[in-house]
Amino acid sequence: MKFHLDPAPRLNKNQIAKIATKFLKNNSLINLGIGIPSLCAQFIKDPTILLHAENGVYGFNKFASEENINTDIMDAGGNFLDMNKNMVFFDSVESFNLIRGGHIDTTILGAFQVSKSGDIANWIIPKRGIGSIGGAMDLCANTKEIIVTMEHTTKKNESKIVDKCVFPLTAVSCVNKIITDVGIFELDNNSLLLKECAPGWDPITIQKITDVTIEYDEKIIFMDIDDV
Amino acid sequence: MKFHLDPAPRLNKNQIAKIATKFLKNNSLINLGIGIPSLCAQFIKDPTILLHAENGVYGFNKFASEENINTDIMDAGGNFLDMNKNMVFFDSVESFNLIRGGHIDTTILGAFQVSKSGDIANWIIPKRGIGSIGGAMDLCANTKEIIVTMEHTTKKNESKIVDKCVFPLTAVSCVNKIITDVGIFELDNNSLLLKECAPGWDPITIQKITDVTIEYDEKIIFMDIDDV
Amino acid sequence: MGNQKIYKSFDEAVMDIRSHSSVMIGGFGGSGGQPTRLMLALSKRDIKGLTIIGNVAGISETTGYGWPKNSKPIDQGIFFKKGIANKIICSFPVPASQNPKSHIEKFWLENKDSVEIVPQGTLIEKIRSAGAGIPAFYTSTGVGTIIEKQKEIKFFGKKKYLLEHALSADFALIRANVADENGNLQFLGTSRAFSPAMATASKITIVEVDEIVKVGDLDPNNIHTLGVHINRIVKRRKNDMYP
Amino acid sequence: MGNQKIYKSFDEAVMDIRSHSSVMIGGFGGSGGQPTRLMLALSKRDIKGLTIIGNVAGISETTGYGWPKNSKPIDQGIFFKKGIANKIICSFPVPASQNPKSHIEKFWLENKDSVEIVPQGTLIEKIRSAGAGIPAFYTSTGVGTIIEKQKEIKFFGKKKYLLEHALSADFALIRANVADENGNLQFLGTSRAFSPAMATASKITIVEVDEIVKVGDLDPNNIHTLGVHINRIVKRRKNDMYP
Repeated sequence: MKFHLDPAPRLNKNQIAKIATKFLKNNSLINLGIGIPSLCAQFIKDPTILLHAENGVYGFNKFASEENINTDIMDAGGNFLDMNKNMVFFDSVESFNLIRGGHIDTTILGAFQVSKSGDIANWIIPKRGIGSIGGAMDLCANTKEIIVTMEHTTKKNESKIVDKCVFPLTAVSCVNKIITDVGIFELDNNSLLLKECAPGWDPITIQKITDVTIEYDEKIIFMDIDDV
Repeated sequence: MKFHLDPAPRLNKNQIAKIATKFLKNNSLINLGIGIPSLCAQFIKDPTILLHAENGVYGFNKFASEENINTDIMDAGGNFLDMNKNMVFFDSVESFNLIRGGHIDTTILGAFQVSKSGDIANWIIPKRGIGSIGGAMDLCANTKEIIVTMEHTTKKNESKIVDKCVFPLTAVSCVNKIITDVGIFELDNNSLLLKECAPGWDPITIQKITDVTIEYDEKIIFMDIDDV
Repeated sequence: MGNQKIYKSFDEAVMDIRSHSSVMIGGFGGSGGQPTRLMLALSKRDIKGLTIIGNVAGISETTGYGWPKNSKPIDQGIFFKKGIANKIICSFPVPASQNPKSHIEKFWLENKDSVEIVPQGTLIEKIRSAGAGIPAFYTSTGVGTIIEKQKEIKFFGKKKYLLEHALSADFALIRANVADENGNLQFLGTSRAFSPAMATASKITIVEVDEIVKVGDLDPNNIHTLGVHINRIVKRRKNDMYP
Repeated sequence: MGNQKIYKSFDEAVMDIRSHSSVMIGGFGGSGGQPTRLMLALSKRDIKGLTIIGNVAGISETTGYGWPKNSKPIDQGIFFKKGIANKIICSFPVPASQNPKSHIEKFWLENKDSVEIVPQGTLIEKIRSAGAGIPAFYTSTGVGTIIEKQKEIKFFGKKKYLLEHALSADFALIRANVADENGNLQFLGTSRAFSPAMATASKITIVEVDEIVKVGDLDPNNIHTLGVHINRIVKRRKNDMYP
């Protein structure tokens, strides 16, 4: 996605996903949403990081090849998984005890909109139909840390970081970090802090495509093209 | 226990237990309390009746001999059990889901007092100390059918079937049937119905040692000495 | 117990499911944990007005969700296609990409009350609560969202929670890997999902399995669903057309 | 994960349990599921004011409950005997026969608030709720009894229920049969009891096991407690004096 105001190419989905993984901690239990977040798995090299899926598994690391499918081993996105020795299985009650009980350290998921107060809308665009909540409300309301990965703007170039979400909410005041195709943001105390700019981008060009006032300080990082 | 008014010997504990078992249904899940109820196990011959213990097992049928003890296989009374193929193990959460969820068909337990409205007191005699609830409140509040087995009177010859329990309650309005050493009673709509008299006993002699008015009809059964 | 719980056919096992019954469908969504043959048998019944309770509700037929490539996905949409259901309680009824429309979406367009969406963790806990004798519990899931509407709210400390009620059903159709003749079940992998909780929360639970073994053949320490919750067992034929 | 969770000694594993901590003790009561060696290690610490949470609380030493004949029973009374605990939350603190008095009863005679009795099913569900992120739930257990005092009451239909709150702890000491290096646990028989729920409800869970195996050696379908809940593992020596 490139618009005439863009000073440089925006990051692609894999780049966004790769950046998100650098914030994951040792010995943590992680839930990855569908879309960009699911691309994170391939960049996680720390064997102490365990991936959790709502349907009752953690410890998986890759999809099964088509000739090696076991329909009893799937992730929450409906993708069949390869077995590895870290994997364990459990039922949905226990899976959501992990989520609701605060045992998931970080959830990375996509969003239609995120507000500066950390509200997230990611389950329905009303004019498109019924909508699907799945595990998103449980994850957003109960995970210790929420990282949103998304494109910075819609196809119509509207800011997805907003003062107040227009779409129905998934949860309130829960997002800690937003990683978009132009930068890395932290949400803190109703402020949008720009921490890193994508290669070729700077706070002023990012502000131009963002509906919320961006704050930043002298420690702001300008990503190098070789790092992404 | 025999008093000068007794027209005949009272039933012993094994006889009370044996009588209780005749009310158990096919394919039912049963919890037996400590004391007289625990004696019921030996009289249950129907293999479709499964015995449940709070600590996480059902399907057991006998205690282990001393030379054959496995400390990982115990009932809730602290008795070690022999394995058999019907036995399954689970944790306390699932064990009390069975109880609280109404999956136990019948609980047989002892009592200090039972009131004519079906209240039961069986966990504490305050002057004796702290008291112990264990699983009794859960069982009494949630089992489909409660059968109390007990001696009809205390050592001081006081009626244990009372208008209103003096001791702190275990649960209210839950007892369906009382089997004592002098007869079989049903509690229904605040009435104490005498259904069967122990050998040599009759409604009038039973009423003399009972603080609640006894009702009975022409279908009342006088147990034969050979049946108990 | 002998084998009184074992039924010879899927049709026979679902024969007494009447109009307007509520029916839980086990698994998560996708082919693995889905009781596909029991669903097909039920879909042939001449009844109406079923309420279906299941997690991922009807997206496999249109998107292939959770089915191997080159298979013919069947999902809970079948009950709406056949016109025997008029209500579904689920967490994920539509795919991320909206076309083509599923049978459930088509039904919903004409009957907006026919789909009740519940957050997945709340849905499974409502079902678990029904089986566990808990009439209601509090959760923070859904606070500040459309889910909060008409719910009782309570603060514990400074945090806000919603009161959610138990959800039971007349029947549960589930799939497991193996049953013994007492109905004790074991599942494989992620095919367990909603099934164990549903088995505790319904009046009659019917299970389709790949294998039936003698009592005592399963490790008593590793029973995933206790036999007391299972009423009927039907064995799947090897190598039929569904995974 | 390697073996970073594995501790060499019971003493080392409980070294950071401070005065006034709350400590859950796993199992049911009796020797089978009890973390006897962790309890002995903790009882030697020079601390005070512990709150102990456990089911059958202190009757084994006086009655032999759940211990083989000719063994020397140890129970949760040890913390009161050593003077390091001043509160216990449990369901069954005294034996049916009251003599001789246990250490917990002796303490209770002087400190009537030191023993809080909770119905067993409510106690395990309170602990389970803490691990499951549920701040409170309703139950009919205890309605019309002393347990109802000062509890919030709510009717569902015509039936009366009590509101019960989640119960968490700083530490849980549990016993399992086998752990893998990731902390995944399997229990045997009735020794499971309160331990899996306690592992989810405490900040730090420490397990004593008979055996430690490599990751991948346990059947991934039959893990009773997930490794993410386990912080420290200590292996019991074979043939020591306790069962």
